[in-house]
Amino acid sequence: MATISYIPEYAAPETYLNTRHTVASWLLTKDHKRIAILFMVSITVLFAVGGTAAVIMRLQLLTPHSTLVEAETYNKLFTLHGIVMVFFFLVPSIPATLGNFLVPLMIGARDLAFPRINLLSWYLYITGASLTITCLILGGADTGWTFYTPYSSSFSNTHVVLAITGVFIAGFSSILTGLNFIVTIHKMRCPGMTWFRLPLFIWSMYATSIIFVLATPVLAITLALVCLERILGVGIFDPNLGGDPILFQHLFWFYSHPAVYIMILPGLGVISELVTCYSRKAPFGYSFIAMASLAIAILGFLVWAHHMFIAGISIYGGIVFSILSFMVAIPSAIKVFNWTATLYKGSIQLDTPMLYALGFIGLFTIGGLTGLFLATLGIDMHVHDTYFVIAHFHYIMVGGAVMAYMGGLHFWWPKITGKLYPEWWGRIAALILFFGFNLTFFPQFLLGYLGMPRRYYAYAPEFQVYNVMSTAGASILAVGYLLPLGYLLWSLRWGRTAGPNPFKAAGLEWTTASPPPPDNFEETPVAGEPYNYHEMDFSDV
Amino acid sequence: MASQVDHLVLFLVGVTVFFSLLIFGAIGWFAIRYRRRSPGERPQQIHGSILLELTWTIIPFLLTMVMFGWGAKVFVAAHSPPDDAMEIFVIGKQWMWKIQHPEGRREINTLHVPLGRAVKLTLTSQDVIHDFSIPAFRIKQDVVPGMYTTEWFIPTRIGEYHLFCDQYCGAKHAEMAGTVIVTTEADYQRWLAGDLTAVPPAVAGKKLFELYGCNTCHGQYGPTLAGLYGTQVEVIDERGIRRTVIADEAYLRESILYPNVKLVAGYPNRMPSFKSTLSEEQLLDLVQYIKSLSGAAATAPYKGPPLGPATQPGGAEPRIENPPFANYRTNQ
Amino acid sequence: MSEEKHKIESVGIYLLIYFLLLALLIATVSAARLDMGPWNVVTALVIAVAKSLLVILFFMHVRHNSRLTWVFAGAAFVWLTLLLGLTLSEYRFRPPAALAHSVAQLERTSDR
Amino acid sequence: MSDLVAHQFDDLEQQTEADTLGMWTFLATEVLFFGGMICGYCVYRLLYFPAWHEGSLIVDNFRWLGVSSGAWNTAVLLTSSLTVAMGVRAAKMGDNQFLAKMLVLTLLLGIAFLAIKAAEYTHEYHEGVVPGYSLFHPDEEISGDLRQAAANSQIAENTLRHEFQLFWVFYFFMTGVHALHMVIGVGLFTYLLIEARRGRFTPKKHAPVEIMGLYWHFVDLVWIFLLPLLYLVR
Repeated sequence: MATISYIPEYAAPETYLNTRHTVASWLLTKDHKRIAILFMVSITVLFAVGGTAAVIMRLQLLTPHSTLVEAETYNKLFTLHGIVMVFFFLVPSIPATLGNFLVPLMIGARDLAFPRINLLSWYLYITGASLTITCLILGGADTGWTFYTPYSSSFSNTHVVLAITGVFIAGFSSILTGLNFIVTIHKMRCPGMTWFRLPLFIWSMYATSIIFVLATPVLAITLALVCLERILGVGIFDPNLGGDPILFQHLFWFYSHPAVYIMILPGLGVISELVTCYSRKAPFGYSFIAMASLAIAILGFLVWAHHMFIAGISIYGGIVFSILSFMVAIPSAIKVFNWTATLYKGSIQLDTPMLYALGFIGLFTIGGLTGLFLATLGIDMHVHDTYFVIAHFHYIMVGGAVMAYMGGLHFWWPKITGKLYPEWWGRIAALILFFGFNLTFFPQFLLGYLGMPRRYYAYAPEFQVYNVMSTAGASILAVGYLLPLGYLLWSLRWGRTAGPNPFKAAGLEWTTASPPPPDNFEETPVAGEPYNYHEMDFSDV
Repeated sequence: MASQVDHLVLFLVGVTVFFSLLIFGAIGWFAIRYRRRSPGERPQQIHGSILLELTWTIIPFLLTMVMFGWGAKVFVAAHSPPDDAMEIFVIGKQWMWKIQHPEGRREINTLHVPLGRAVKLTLTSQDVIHDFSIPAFRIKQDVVPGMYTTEWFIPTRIGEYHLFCDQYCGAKHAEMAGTVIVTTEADYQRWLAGDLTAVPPAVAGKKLFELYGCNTCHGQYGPTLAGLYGTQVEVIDERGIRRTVIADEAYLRESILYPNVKLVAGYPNRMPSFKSTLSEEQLLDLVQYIKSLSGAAATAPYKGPPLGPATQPGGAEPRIENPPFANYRTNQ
Repeated sequence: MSEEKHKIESVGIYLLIYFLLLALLIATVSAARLDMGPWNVVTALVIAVAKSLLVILFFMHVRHNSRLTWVFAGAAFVWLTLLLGLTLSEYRFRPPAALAHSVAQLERTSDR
Repeated sequence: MSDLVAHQFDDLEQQTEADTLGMWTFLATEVLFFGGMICGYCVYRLLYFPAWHEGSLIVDNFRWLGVSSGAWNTAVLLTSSLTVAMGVRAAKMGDNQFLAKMLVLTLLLGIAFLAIKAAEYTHEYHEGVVPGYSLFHPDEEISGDLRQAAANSQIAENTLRHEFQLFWVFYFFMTGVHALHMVIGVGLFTYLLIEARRGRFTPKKHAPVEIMGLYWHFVDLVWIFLLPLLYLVR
């Protein structure tokens, strides 16, 4: 591999950040790195919106019959929280920010294959997000992010059409991102970058893109049908008018279950990068980790009806989808074991990104294993639609995807901005998040087993003790999220300048300057073996 | 049922705790044992092991298959009510549960059941999807409009238990909760007798039966309904194939709504559909009545009001003049 | 790959395919007028698949394309089959009351 | 680097391959996009056969010279696919003039398709089968047919009407989305025509024609399936 050890600072080299400064140069940019920053800013704003809704809900649930918000408001809050967090934060989080920034850098390309489409993708996202925010301002929707019919189509009298249109448009943003990644990974790899030399992050982005491209259109069409039903008053999914509500659930989950993997697969890719760098080892079982990503993406399409075991589907359907759901657990398990094995006899440094990575592995393990409860037919009929489900998917989505996003953000922050964040604060924030997360969501497993249903604004008094714990955890979590926002912004101005490779990580993105020049590389790089920690020079650390 | 679910949960908790401890332990141990001791440290590379990969593929696979098999067994059992189960009907609507006992007592948001008897709930919804969940009994089932679903249980301990709507159904979703009251058989009977105005569904069903003139055909030139329930009926099914089905509730409901899907062999296809005529409650009443029929009741001479053209011998389809959107948006 | 990709088909092949497509169109429209019971659906769909294969292989040049294109074109249809297959099979196994008046009428209506 | 090639690509070949693969990926998305509708259509066809039967009888009943407009439209689209294929062939040989002729033909055929579809929609509007609160009021003849069908299949007439309306929802939705694709196609081909008139395509640089050709063929392909599903199968 072409190793550039250290570029001494000479008169401000041209980077993608300082090349032009006008607002138009950002809003009309075709540079994947700038678009990544646009996405990063937007999803942070949306995360704040969704997070605020979560905090209000947790405060409401502090006492069994709180009067902080009314039932209707509470319903709108969890709907907002779900829609914003799922469609406007988690789905684009890693792919559209870190993915957008890193895919070309990691494979040694100058940009994505279709820069204009990439920009279009951001504008679609912003349009969708604006519609959703407009919906919020006008009074919100109260259907839950799942838009179950016939409630959403015939009964709710909130701004459902607006919310659905927002999600519909954001869906096309995802499709375009996925399309761009697929083509880029196929056609834009630099010399020497064979498929089995691709960083594992690229494998996971590829798998994610498959889901983007093949699942999202089904959601789009389903939501369009719900809109049509509301507007025209025809009974597509309303049994009173001849429709079948369970068909909606089939079509919805055909997208929304794979969408879970859209959210977690990129995280799995990030963790593979972090674990190898901070133990200075090539991944244990590279090809197994890579193939597990693809297996998850493909098997993930076959399991959707495990969200519907008790919805009135046939017992036959339940059994088939249960066994398929267990299948998809295996590649996830393979990944966890391989990461753990990678640590064995490594040279482990517990820096901030590594703390997130190790936290991720633990939480993902718990989240994955509790998923088995829900795939087990006999247990699902007890804990389905209770807080057990909430706890399970927050372990995957927050404990998994958000932790990975935070870890990746810290890890590549010097590459993106050219600045180092304060390490001590980073570690503190990571520990606070880990602690706050578990305090928030572990009690919810117990709540669910005891039977507390989800989406309740008031509850039976005996559930209070766990709800208090959960709310306490949520406030810690809120602090944990505010800290990085503070010190990362601080580092932009006052952070130490990072060299091209401050963490001594392998990978093409670390061979170019930080921040990278507009065309990423001075000259087209040539890829060697990935994760070549055995031949890296650590003497100047 | 509850204990079966709990045993299964216990097994999964065991597996979860084992693997969580394994992973957390390994991570913790490696992080300490192999911490970076000098900045320039360069560890030995290990690229993988097929044997290990196979181990941690096959063992989890086998474990999940045990979970699947066990879980499916419990699930199927939970969907196979015993024949002697007493049947209670539940109708969900925004935002209450209307519950109907076979003897006629009706209650709202409370479900009285006697200790030790198998209880089968037949559920349907009047508006959106609800879910009838009794956490203490470890069961729940979505309650879907336009469809009958069932769940069953045997109460094993006297007491009061929560009953929740678990599927989000609108503003007062959280208030669509109630209580299951398990009493002794004697207390249950006393409670049943408590409401003197109660009209048993079978009696209400009889009125409907007469109102719609069902007895003008059934028992005369239509198939008799007396003693029909629970027997085997020879029918011509949807593909024109002759086969035998059990005349259970689902069959009766289906035959009232879609008479020709399973036409009794040897009878002409004359009966009109009652899909838009009968409410879910009325359907339940009719089904209960047919279940209760003795030989005399079905063939009793007709004494009701004059019949519409629909049910005249050889008559045409009844004209059911509901405007297309009659039910629409009004039942919010 | 590149030499094959830029291969230029002869006009004759295009015309041949075009007339084949028209013939299949006439076949499918005439077949629809016959009453073959359930076989009407099968015939119509088989002809549609045949027509689409002709379009994909010749007009869209997949015949000469790299294996990658085959995989992409194939994947889309495999996924479509998953969606249709799993959903429809779940419906077929529903308890009869849920399947309503449905399939049922097929026989009677086609008798008419 | 010549200005034919965007800065992110090494050479023209890489760019062409990327563009083509991009279109194929997009088409895969499109397959699932229409697939969602087809899935809904199939489920309801399974559930509500009598209503679907009535619906497709009426769809197929709009005829010229004894042949339904759906079949005419298929012929139009198949012909346009031929002209597109010939156009792509011309572009590959750098024959901009012949390409332009083929593009004009394609555009005319595309517009003819839309015109026939519009005539069909108008007819259906007058029959009152367009779904919606106030729009849906089938005329006497159709209502009579529905009553007959309801009697024959033992379904309450009201129920059958709901299901019949559902058929039209799917009919208009599927053909409408398809027509939208046609409109976009006409736009794209107009752009190609302008470029061809300027003699922009060479044996080396003809990817846009090829890619938009793929799109056109795909739209044709969708119609090949819509024809039996909506018009022929009953």
